[in-house]
Amino acid sequence: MIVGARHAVPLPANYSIQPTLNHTPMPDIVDIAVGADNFKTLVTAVQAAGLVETLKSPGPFTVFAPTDEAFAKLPAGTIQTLVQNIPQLTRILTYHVVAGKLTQAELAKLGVVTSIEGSPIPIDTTEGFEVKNATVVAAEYRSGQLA
Amino acid sequence: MTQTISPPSQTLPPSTHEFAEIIHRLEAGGSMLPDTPENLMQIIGIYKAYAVPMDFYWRDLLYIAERVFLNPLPAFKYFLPQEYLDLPNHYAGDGADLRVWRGRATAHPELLEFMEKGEMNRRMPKLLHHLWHDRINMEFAEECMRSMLWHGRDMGWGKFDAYLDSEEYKTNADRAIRAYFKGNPAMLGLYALFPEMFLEQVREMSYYSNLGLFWEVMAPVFFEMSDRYDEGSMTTVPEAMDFLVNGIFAIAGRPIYHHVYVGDECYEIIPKSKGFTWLYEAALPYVEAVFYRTSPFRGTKSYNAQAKQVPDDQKDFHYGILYADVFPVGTAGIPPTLLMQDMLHFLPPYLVDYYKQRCRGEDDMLIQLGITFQRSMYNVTSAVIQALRTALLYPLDDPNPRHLMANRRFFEAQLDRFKRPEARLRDVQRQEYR
Amino acid sequence: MVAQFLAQSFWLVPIYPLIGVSFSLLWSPGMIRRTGPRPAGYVNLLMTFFSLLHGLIAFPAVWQQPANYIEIPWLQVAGLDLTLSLEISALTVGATTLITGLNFLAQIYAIGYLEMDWGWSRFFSLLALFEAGMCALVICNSLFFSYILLEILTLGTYLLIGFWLNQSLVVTGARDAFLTKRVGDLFLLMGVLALYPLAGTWNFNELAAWAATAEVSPTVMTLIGLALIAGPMGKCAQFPLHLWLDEAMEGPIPSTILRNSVVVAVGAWVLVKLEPVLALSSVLLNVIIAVGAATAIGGTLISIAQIDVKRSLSYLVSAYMGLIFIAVGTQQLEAALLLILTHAVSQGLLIMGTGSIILNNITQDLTQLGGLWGRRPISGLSYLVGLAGLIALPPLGGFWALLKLADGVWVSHPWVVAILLLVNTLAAFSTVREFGLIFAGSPKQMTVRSPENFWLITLPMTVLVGVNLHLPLILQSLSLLPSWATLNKDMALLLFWSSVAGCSIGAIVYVGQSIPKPIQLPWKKIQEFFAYDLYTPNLYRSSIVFSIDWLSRLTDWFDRYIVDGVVNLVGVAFLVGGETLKYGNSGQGQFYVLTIALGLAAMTIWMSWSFITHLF
Amino acid sequence: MLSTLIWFPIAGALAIGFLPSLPVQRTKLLALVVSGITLVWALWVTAQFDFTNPALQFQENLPWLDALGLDYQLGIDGLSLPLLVLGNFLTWIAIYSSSETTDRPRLFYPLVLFASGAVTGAFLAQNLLLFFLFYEIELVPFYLLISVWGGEKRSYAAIKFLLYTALSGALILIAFLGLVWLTGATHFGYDTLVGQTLPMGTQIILLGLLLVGFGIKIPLVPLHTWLPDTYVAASTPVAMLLGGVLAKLGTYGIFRFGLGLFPEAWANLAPALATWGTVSVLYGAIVAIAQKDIKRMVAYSSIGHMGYVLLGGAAMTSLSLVGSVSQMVAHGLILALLFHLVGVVETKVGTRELDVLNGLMNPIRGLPLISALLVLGSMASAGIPGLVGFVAEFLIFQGSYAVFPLQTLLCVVGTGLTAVYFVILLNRTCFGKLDNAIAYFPKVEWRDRVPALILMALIVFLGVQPNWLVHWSESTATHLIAAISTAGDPLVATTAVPPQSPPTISH
Repeated sequence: MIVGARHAVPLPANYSIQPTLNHTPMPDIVDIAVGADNFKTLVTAVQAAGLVETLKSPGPFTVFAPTDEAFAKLPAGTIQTLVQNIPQLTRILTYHVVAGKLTQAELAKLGVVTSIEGSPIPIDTTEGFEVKNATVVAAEYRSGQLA
Repeated sequence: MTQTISPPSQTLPPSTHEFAEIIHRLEAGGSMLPDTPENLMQIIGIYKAYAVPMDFYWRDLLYIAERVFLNPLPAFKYFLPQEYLDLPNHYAGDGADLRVWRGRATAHPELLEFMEKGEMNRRMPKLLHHLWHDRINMEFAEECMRSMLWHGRDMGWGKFDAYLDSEEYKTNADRAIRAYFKGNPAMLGLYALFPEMFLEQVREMSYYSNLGLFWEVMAPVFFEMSDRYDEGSMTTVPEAMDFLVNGIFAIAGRPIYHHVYVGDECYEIIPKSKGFTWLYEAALPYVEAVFYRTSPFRGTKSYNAQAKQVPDDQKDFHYGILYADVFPVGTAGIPPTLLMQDMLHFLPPYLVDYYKQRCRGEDDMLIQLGITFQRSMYNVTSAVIQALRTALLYPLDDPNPRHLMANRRFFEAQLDRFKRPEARLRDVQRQEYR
Repeated sequence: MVAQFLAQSFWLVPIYPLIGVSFSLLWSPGMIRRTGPRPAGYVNLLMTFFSLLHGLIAFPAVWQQPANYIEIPWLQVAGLDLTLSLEISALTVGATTLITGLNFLAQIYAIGYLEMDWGWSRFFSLLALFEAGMCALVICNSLFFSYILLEILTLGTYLLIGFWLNQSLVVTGARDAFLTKRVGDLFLLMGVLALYPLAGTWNFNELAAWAATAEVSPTVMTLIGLALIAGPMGKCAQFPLHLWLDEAMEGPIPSTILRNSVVVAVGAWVLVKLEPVLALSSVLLNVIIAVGAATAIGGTLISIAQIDVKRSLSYLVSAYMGLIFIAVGTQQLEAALLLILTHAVSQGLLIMGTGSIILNNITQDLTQLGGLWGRRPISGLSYLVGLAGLIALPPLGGFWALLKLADGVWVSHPWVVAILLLVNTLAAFSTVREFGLIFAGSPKQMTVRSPENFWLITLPMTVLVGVNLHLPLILQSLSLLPSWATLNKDMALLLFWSSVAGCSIGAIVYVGQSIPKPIQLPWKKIQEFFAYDLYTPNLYRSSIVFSIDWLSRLTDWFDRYIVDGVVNLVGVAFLVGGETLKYGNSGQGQFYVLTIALGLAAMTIWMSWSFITHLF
Repeated sequence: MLSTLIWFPIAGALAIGFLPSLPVQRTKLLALVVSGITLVWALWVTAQFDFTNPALQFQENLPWLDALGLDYQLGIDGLSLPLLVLGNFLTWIAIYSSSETTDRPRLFYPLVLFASGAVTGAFLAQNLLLFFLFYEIELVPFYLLISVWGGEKRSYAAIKFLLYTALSGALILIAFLGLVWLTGATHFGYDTLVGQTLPMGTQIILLGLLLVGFGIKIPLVPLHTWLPDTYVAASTPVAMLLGGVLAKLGTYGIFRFGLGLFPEAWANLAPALATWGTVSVLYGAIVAIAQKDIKRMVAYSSIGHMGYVLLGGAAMTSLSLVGSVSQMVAHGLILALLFHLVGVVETKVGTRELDVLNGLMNPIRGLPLISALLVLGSMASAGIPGLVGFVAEFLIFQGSYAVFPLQTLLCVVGTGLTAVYFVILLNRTCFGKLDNAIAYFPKVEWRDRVPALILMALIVFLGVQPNWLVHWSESTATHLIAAISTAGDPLVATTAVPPQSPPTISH
């Protein structure tokens, strides 16, 4: 599951104060993302980090996926710098991934989930649907076989 | 001078914070420093004057961390070899990873000229320039490094400091130490006796590397700002701040590592694969340790344990440039004098003219530029605060009032740190503070 | 040949540092601005090196030679002949070498320690001033000129403690040091004035000769002697003039190295020189012993109660100076000189070791330090060697000095030996306590990261470690150690066991971790009594400071309202209307002047009239 | 030769006053030249002076009013020469240090020159009445200098000054007239009156009149209350002249006419005089401690320091007398330096309040050189060796101890108290942290520094090499004492310290 989000900042996860990401839960992730129009940057990043295999492995996963629009808001060079620090890129990307298939309702009930990177991700649904401080903008994309 | 800025959105009532005006300015996308042409001219000029010695600092810090390493008598550690002067900056020049500055990647020409001729404007052997104290005060850079090292554990940023205590780190360091002292039974014997002493030295070296990698980024950022100001494409203080915010984001992910070279062999004490990043492992600790905390200048506070002038907890240390009193600069016991002196050599002409017409002109330029530096660092801190806000909270133009309120809480919490009487935030609001 | 020449030109030794000072002036505010002040430090270091070299080369030429005197006339007026007499002997040359050597190391240390400081020119000039003053004092053979030099050093103390002048406690510390020492100096001046009519000379060697045969009323001699010892008491921070040394700890560590090792000892040096005169009154000798004993015991006890690294050591300085007072009081001059030497080198090392810790752990609070042994072994070992050299722990220097003293007084003043043993035990305990609090235990917040400092700090430290370790050999080669046959073995054992006792109790309490810290004695009052320096600051504030303040205010009030008031009243009554004087009306004032001027003019014309007519 | 010293500055004063108006700087320059030439002339006189000859030299004698016994008699000896040179030197320094923006320069500078000429006249006069004339005339310019160019409360201060010194003059005149009348002399010439043989009671009364008269001028406690007000109200150059030169007229008079004309009465009164001096020393120092205004503090320090001079005179040994003359010079230099520095601090910082001043040692925003000189100047005043104050005080102490041990030791205590208030002054003004709110003082110009540097150089030089200070008066002092002691007064010691004579405190 992939959740599209409005803005993206490639900041790591291990801080009390933390970067934002935006997301959309969804199933077979890589394929769906490749298929969708607005995750091109994400896909490039995942490929650069060598995470394709991980995400293709038996899941299920929920991914809070930043949209291209979100990436585009980042200052020029951000991605370029990140691609030069693969371990960090990996950490950031895996921060956006939660094990298990979680729907919006389930997420709302949980309040906080743990990313496969290891850090907690707070979920807030008091107004709209916010994962960390990012607003979820897109519907859920589900993968047929994993959903 | 400062026009009252109303909150950007009518949805929020005005702040009741002591620094409400500044908070409203931040909410409108401004800086803690008022947006005046005079402020802009001053801070850009000082960024440039700061960047030149910084170009030396980062090179030398890396040189010490990578090459000088554990030399017990490093008498010549400030004598940069050509190799490090030519070391291409990763963020300038044609081969840059990300070209922040359009200038060259090797050492800045003004720096090279200064190293060659000095203030005395005479070509002399390096050693004489050094002995005549006609040189960059590298001691200042080391002091910043020590401040990061000493506050490291307590600050809670990142995992860098914790990594220094891991077994993995110790193993890496051990390999490097043994390689470095190969064929030196005396030092190896000492190492066998007091391994912890050597390890602690290596930890310090890791911080050398950390700060060097941090400043490697900042120098081109400042150079670029100066160039843009000169060509007229940077016209307000918020623009200058935004440039810094963007820079912070762009470079945030740059790896922080520590490599040591013994001969041609490279020993990775902190490998890049640990994934330590510039923003969290270098920039934020640097801001906290140097801008906010450091330690009280020995010339201004008593260290007498019974006098209790030095706080018991490291978190209560507030002696950084945002709090420091610049007026005693030039007196005994005031470490920032070293930096001020370094910047004095590289002031752009417009700033020299500006100072000449004020206060005691050339006579007290050291203090005048120190206060300008303080202003400029309030702008940098504003950039950090805005960057954190972007990262952790919501856009300034977010339509949701709850989000805006969260932003305000954040700004208020940040500005609470400047409620201390010694904070200079109030002063930098006034142009007459110089 | 060269040695001979250098011995004859030994008066140059105090001149070198003064040359350094004059160079340093180039870096005064407003002079050299575009480049930094560090050359001032290098120049002074070089000059000290010359002094040191001069002394080292000249030493063989004076060794086992009779003292050589150089007379330099200074002022001859109305029957008073003030000639500066210098004594060049093995003792004085050796003492200057100690001073220049320690200053040399302290300056290297300072280059490291003060690398972030901008006040180099002032700092190194003042160190040089001290070096010059102390060297001059050591070779000076005249009480009068010794007084002059002590006064100049008092001024130097004021300026050196006031080095970090932005800091409020520095400022009060400098003030108190200056005034305390000045009080001592002025009493000394009274003694100097009073001694001359009796002895007819101020030269130490002549004074000694005079004292050998003099017949003076013991009462007079006691009074004069009391005045004479007040100067050394101030310099040596003896009770009750000890407070300034505590406050002087506000100054930077490199100056503390010099101060705690040799500067305080100049008082003791003058005392040793004066001993023949002082010995004319047995009461006086007992006073000296009493002052020394009180300071030695009180100082060590206060030291144990301090939580500040530097202050704990500074009270030990007072205590050891107290031992030297005891030595002079019991006329054990050789022991006194030996004690000055061993104390200087070991105390210097203790300060260097702790200074190195303070520099990068920021805090000076013993309760905030701990767990540094593994990471700071160089500082730790330096401290241990300094500790061993200070107390009576064979085979290092302190042992031999204390042994000599104990041996010497055993017959005449057996109870002094008891004091010695007590002080030695307490000093051992205090130093081990400080060691334990700094180096043992587990790291605290401020000691989490603590790398050993760089070479400019560790190098002088290790050199001084070497000096301390070799001191017995040096003493041996100068035949200053007793042979095995003449060794008082019982006394040696007593001293040894007292050190062991102090060290082991200290180690059990402070190095071992079984007793929780901080230690609270059941008698809190007593603990605080020592922790706050016997409440001496309060005592001073409520007595001397209070009374002078009160007296000056009262006199000022008296001056304003009584003296001036009466005068104004008289003026009102006799001369002018009260309004004039009170509010001052310039119109009326000018009227008076005009009157005077006209009157004078008229008088002049009248008087000159006949003269003028006479002319024509 | 000597007349030039009096009349050249007065002529210069007239010239400046009546010449067409010039800009202030030019007027100042002109005054500097006039005073400079006078100073050079005085130095030339010094060069010609025979230091081994105790008698009056370069005497000038013009008959004037025989009927009154007033002749124009001038002469100079080891007592007046140092004061003469000091006076001319300080006049030059005072003019140099005057503000470039002085109001009414065509009146100010002539008055200073006129005052200088008159004071010189008083130092040179060898006729009692002539002395009195100069002594009175000098009042007029000083009065005007205080009342026109002074600070706040200047008219009050000027009138107080005027009344006090007029009274002083009156008492002196009475004493002089009484002396001539009682001895039956017909002439006021100093040489004719020396060696009078009046009854002791009469002598003591006359001497008493002189002591009170000159005591006002010096001033001695309790005749001093005009001084703090006057010194504080006077502008810096005038204060330098008042303290540096005019006060010396009092001590000079007391020695020349008190000790010189009434040696026996003086010897009888000596213990009281020594005690009086001691009281002045302690009183001045103690009151100074309580002051909150640095100029007032320096003014009180002056009272204290003049007490030493009286002690030295009372002891009547040649050493103490040499010490007293040296102290007059030393004190003149030190006080002028201190007033100058305080003046610079006041103009730059805008206050003299101890509670406001702080941290002037700040090397960039403060007044570092001025502060450094203030430290040295204060220390010189507190009698730290190596500076001129110590030499003078030590000679007085050494010369007086054998005669008045108790008073001498109390005076030593006085130097301790001096250190107390000067340390208070230094700690509050120079040390500490500069207050950021006020730390925008104007630059210190070389014009402000040069006078202080010259004075400091002299203070250090004479402190290190005091031979240049003490030998001026040595032979005159020795001769004076010898002349008295041959009169057979047992109280008087001839040598500095008789090594074997039992000191008074034994047994």
